[in-house]
Amino acid sequence: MEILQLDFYTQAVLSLAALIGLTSFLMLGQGRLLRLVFVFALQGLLLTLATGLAAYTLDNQHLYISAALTLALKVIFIPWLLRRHVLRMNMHRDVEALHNKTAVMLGGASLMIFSYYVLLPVISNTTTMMVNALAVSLSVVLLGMLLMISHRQAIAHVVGFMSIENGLFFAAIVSTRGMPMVVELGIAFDVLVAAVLFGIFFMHISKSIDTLDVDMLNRLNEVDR
Amino acid sequence: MIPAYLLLFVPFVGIIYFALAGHQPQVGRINTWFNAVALVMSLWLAINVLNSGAILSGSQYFIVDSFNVYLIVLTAFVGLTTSIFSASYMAHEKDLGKLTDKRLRLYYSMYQGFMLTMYLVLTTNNMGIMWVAMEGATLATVMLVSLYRTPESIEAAWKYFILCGVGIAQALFGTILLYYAAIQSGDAETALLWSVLFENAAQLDPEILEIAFVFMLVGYGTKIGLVPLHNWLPDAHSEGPTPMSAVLSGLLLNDALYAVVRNKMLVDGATQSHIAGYLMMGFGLLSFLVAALFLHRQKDIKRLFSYSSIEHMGLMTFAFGIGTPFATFAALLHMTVHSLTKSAIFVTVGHAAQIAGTQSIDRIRGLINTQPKVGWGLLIGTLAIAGFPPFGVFVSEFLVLLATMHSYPWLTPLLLLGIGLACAGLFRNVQPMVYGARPEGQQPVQANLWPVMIHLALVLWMGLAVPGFLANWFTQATVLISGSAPL
Amino acid sequence: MNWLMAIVQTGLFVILAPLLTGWIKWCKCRLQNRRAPSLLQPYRDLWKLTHKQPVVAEQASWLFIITPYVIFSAMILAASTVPLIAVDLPTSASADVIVLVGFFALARFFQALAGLDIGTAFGGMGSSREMTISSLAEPAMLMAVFTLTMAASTTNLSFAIGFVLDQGIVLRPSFVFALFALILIAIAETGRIPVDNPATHLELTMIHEAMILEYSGRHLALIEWASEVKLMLYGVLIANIFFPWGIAQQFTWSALGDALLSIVAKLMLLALFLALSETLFAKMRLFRVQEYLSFAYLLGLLGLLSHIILEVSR
Amino acid sequence: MILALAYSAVMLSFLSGLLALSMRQRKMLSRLWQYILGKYPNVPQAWRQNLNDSLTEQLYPMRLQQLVFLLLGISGLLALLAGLSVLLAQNSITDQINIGLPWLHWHVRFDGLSGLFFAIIGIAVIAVSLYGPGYVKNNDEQQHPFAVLGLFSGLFVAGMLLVLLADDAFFFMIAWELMSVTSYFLVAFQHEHSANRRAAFLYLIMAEVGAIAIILGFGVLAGYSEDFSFTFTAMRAAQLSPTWATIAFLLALLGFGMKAGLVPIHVWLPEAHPVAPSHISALMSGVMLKVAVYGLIRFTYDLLGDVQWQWGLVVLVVGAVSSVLGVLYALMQHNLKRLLAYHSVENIGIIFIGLGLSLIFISNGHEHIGVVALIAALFHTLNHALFKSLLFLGAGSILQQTHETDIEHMGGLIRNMPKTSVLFLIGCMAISALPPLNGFVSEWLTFQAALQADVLESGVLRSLIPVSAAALTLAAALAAACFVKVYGTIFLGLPRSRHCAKAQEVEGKGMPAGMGLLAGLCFILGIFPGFVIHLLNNVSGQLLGKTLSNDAVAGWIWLAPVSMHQASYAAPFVLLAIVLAGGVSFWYLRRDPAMALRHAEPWDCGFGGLTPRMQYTSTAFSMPIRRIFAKVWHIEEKIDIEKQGAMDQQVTDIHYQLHVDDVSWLRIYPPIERTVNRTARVVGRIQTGNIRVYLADSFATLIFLLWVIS
Repeated sequence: MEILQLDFYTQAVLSLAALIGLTSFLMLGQGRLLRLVFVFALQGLLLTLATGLAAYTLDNQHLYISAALTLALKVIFIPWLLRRHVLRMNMHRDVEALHNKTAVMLGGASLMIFSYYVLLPVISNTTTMMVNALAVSLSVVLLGMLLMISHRQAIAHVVGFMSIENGLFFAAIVSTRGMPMVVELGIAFDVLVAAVLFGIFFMHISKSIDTLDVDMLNRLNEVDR
Repeated sequence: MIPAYLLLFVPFVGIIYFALAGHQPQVGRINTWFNAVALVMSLWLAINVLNSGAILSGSQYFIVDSFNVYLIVLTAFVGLTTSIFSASYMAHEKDLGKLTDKRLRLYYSMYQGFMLTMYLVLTTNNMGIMWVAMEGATLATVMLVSLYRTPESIEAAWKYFILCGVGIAQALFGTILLYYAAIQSGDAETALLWSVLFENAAQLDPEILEIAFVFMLVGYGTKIGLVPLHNWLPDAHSEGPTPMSAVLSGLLLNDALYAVVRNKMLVDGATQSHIAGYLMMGFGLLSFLVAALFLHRQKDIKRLFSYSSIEHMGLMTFAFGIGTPFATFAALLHMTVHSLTKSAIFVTVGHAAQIAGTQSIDRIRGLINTQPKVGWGLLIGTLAIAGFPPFGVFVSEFLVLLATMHSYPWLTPLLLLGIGLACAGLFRNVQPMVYGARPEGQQPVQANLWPVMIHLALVLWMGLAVPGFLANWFTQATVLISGSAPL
Repeated sequence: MNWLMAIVQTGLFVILAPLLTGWIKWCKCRLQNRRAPSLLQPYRDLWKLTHKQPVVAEQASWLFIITPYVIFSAMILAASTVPLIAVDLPTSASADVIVLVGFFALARFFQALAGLDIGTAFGGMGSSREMTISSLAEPAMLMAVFTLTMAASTTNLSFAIGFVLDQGIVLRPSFVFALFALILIAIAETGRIPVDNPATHLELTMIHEAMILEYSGRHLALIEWASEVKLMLYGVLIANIFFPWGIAQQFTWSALGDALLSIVAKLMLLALFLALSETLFAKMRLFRVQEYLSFAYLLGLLGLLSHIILEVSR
Repeated sequence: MILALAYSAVMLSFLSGLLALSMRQRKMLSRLWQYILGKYPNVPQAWRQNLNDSLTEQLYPMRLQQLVFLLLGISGLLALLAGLSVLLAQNSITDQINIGLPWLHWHVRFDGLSGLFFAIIGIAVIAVSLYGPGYVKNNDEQQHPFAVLGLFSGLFVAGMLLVLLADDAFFFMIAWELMSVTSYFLVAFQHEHSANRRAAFLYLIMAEVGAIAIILGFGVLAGYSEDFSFTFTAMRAAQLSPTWATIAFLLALLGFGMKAGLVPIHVWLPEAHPVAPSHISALMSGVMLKVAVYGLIRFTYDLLGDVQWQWGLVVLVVGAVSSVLGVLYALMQHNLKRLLAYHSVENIGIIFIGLGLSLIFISNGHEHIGVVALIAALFHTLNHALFKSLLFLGAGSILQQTHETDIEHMGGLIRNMPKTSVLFLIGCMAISALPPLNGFVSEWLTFQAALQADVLESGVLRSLIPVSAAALTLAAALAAACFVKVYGTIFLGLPRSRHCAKAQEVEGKGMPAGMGLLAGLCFILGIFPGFVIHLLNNVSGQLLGKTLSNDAVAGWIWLAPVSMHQASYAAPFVLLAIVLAGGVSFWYLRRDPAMALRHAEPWDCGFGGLTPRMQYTSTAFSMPIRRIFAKVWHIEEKIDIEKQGAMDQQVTDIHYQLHVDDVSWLRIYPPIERTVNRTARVVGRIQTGNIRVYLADSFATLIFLLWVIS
């Protein structure tokens, strides 16, 4: 069926999905850490909105809770944490030079197509339009990995990691109206702990190699030098 | 079902207790006691299951069947013996001034945390919770890997964290797809319960499950350490404190494999094809061969044995992938003997490293002359892990070989190659360490080798005669996994 | 009767052996325009040696002492198994041609050991060369024997000779090859020119003599005698296997007499050939011997193949 | 009853091993003993006294060692009895031990073939345990703990016996590997030398690979047996397609051949055997290789059943090559134990020639000749066990007395070590196949079998078999040359080193007794082969269902494998004649007292007195052969002459260096090692240490798998 026949809310969710995908792309091309964190927070916000809308549409109680969790964690806490670290290690000025940005971007685009192609069997035999957003969420996941691969800053890696979480979360919402409550809570807890641990690690890493450039972390390898 | 809850409760208490009091002198022994209690609980649970078949908790959140109950006992057992070892080991490390009270607290409480997550992974019936627990295991151990705060250890921990985190995220996506497939036909609340999924696996949409399984395999496979997702494993094993390496090798890998197999059962149920099996076989064989090659160029004793872990996990994955009752039985047996043997080896390795004051293979020499028990322990353990009879590893490898010969004869040369390479790779490094004259100024250390002896004795027992009750477990588990009993 | 016969002809063997040597020496001298010693000279030598007091080196061990006896008895044993004038002897049943080779090996083994016993350079040199040559000669010999035994389908000499007799005169290419192979080997094994020179004591060339350099008196006598018997053994082998006609198949005086005459004639003829070749050819270098022996082996092999390919119809 | 004997033999060897462990527990034991005394005061005085002083500090180790070897000896005796009785009883006893896999208990089967090898092991073990105490007496307990040595010796023997008892693949492999692993520890026993460690490593790896090959061989059989069972019974019943049968056979040949030491997979053998303690080398070289032969016979004749002539051809050729190359390599050695080890390669080659012949004849339907060849092979197996153990024990005595294994430093021992020299001489004569000793008989039988080649249809076989037999002759002759060299250099001539000059005869009765037993057997089996042939006939009767023709085994004097008319050998006559002729001439010539020997200086070419440096060395002895067969080795010969004086005419100094290597080693093994290392380095590149690469890896994997799926 066509997007015209859908109710307003679903349309809104779908367009949010598109926006979320866009934010992933923005992050992918972003060399400045502060902006990266900002875009990440933006993605979190969009995710919250999407969750809220979905909750409202399907009037599903516990989606509200998870929306609140998302807001707390992904929009406020983690960005704040990251921002704090960026400022403390005053990396807010330096720009990471990304090699062949365009290629990465094109790769990202093709990833989106690829994820649609992968999920085709899922999407084709379902009636609820919302599931189409599954493709976007998968592409968000993959883009997150791509982000980690293409960026050298540990903080960028964390952002990528978290955006992968976003993607998964979004997938859960659009496909299955969120996971069971226990699981949601568990995931949220894990994300929280992870965020804290990341904070600790930033300190350790910068203490040991006084930079957050992960390319410097290559003592342990199997290559003859 | 009570023992199961207690089993989860004990380490939970442990976390809190050690977080507060983890720095007292007797803490090592207390840790041992916690694990001992857990072992008792697990045995109790096992007896229940043996008497009255699989147990499903009232809330359906926990399931204990013949497949996971023996893994639970194994986990508890290895946890106990390793804690015995870690008591003397950590005391020695503290005397060397490598650790502060704060870190000791962290260590012991996270030890319990890790055990908790392990038990949770094994007992839970909810695939989502299983994922949560698996991620929790990463979080619990990642701080332990960097316990010494050396640059290497931090690097290792970071890689461990990122790679496993990203990997496990894939597994979550797989779980979501699984859930999605499930709620197409069924109630949203119970849809993630493994028991429910397994019952009506036939109704699940095969195509979705295939995709889901790919994500699961990549996700949990990262934790198993399948090549090329294994990169974190040797680093994490080699840089953390040795007891941690022992439990990582002995338990974490097993439980990740356990998760994969659980999912494989669902996928096989849904798609009447063997696709999951083929994927696992491919991964397994690749890991097996590549790890065997890596063994040949190791300079760090703990890295050496972590690669051997990869190799053996590869073999198990391969065997589970074959999927015939025969192979499955072999894989289950191999899980057991490998974790016993490998943890025993890591114990001796820890002492060896303390004797020589380094982990570098080139500087560990003449162990048999310095401290015969450690030297012989390492040598015999290596023999066992290299698959020489009369140790249990031989039995399982024998069965795997024959099962392969039976189902995929053209793959046996590869196995032959791999086993030969692995044996050579291990011994070319181990022999110089145990044999030869005693280096200047190398002194014996205070070592408690009971865990090693017990483990090796058990492995020997399984090599000579797989004990009846264990055989029953394996057979039941085999029936559960592959549908029919071996012969 | 048979046993008596066997013993008698073994005796004949041992008695006649020096005579053969004397005859060869005689022919050689004649061929080289020298005055020949009497045919009985070898007997005189043996007699003289047995009545001299033997001198042995101080460091000589018991092995050095017993060696001559071992060699001598091994040769007598060998002689007892080879039909000289009559076939189907009980003794020849007790050991076939392979055992015969075994006896030679036994004698050679002790000979070489004795050569090493004193610790002089020559002894070692001799033993080393002897063992080398023999180890090359034996396979060749076996090839020749194989050819024969495959045709006769027995390794028992009496039966083999009987087989040849029964067949009458058959022109077998395999036998021709085998004959030449055996002749070459006989020359090598008995230490004649061109492989070894029994007359020389020149350090660099001697083989057999080098091993027995330390022997004297009765020991030397036994060894010399043994080697003479060996020479005769080979002669008789060649003569009786390939040209058995005249050998006695039943024990009547006339038959035996004819046999005796015929074998003497054959041996004289062979000896003449040997003397001729020794006069014509020069001794070859030690490392040419291998080519010589491998040629013998080749002949044996050709004989075998021609037997398999040409003579058997399947 | 018989089985009980066999079991108790195994048990006793286990016990002796465990008992050895108590080497360090003297205090504990004496405390225990005091406790017992306290408990039961009425222990007889004699015991009390005896045990008390055997528990004292200085006596204890010796007593314990004697006890351990006593147990080992008894187990050997029991093994011998069990073997002989089952051979005579001509039946096969089966049994089950309730351990092993849940659905597969250990199956035990004790039949003629196992019985024969039981007997072989028994004899060797008895000899070794007579020899052992004297040999290990002076070991340094700290450097070379007897606890380890005794433990693994016991387990080693037990392992070998168990292999013979096994009647299912699983039990077989367990026992097999027990044998390999324990012998590995024994090889690594003197691990302070890096050479020994290297040897042990090589041995272990090759043992492992061989074992896996064997497992796969069993796997093929099991795959065709009904319901995929590993019992030998099921495997006998299995009907294989010719191709798979051949594959199974080749796998078995590889596996067992690696243990038996066939060229070119023999390289571990000359490395490993010499470095073990001598009495263990005797067991390894004399007996363990035989277990491999047993394995192949069991696998091929018994389990596979209907054989194909191509297999026979392969075995024949491999055997011929091994025998010739083995002896050629041996000739170039001057380390006594290495040399003996290479001779094991040669003799295994001879055994395999016999097996190959029997396979060919049987597959061509001439069972009665196949039986001859099989019996020849089995007989040679027995003989080799005897004289090779004898020689290794002799080498042990020499080593103990002179602290030398390099024969270039020996000489003249015949005067210092009379007993040893006689026994060693018998060993040398036996191994160089001289009548009337046992080695000759088995080789003679092999020849007899080969001589029957003209019954075969295929001309190729008919021409190949004699050639291989000629190779056998060459091997035998070269072996004779080699042992002239060995005996001459070690025992004859002048001592080449101080150690040798003042070496003593081994003290104590044990060591000579052990060697004497073997030497005596070599002699008796040489004179009266009939009895053994009779036993072996039973074996082949059980294995092939065919036996020798009657007149072959009729008399104890005559030995006529095919028929009196074709070939016959009467060892007693030969002995009698030798004794008569020798004795008569001896008596006749020495009757005159005036003819007594006169001792004098040997002739020394006019130089002042003979020195040891004048005599031929072993290298010099084997020089002509080295020249002739130069292709076989990798020879590095270096002569540098230092000259001085006007126009550099005065030679002051000549250095000669010779290094001879085994070609098959250089051609095969270092390349393998290089390849492995190179591949490992290439593979190592995937682990760069950069986390982003790792992420890319898992990313790529994911994408790839997703692509595969959809």
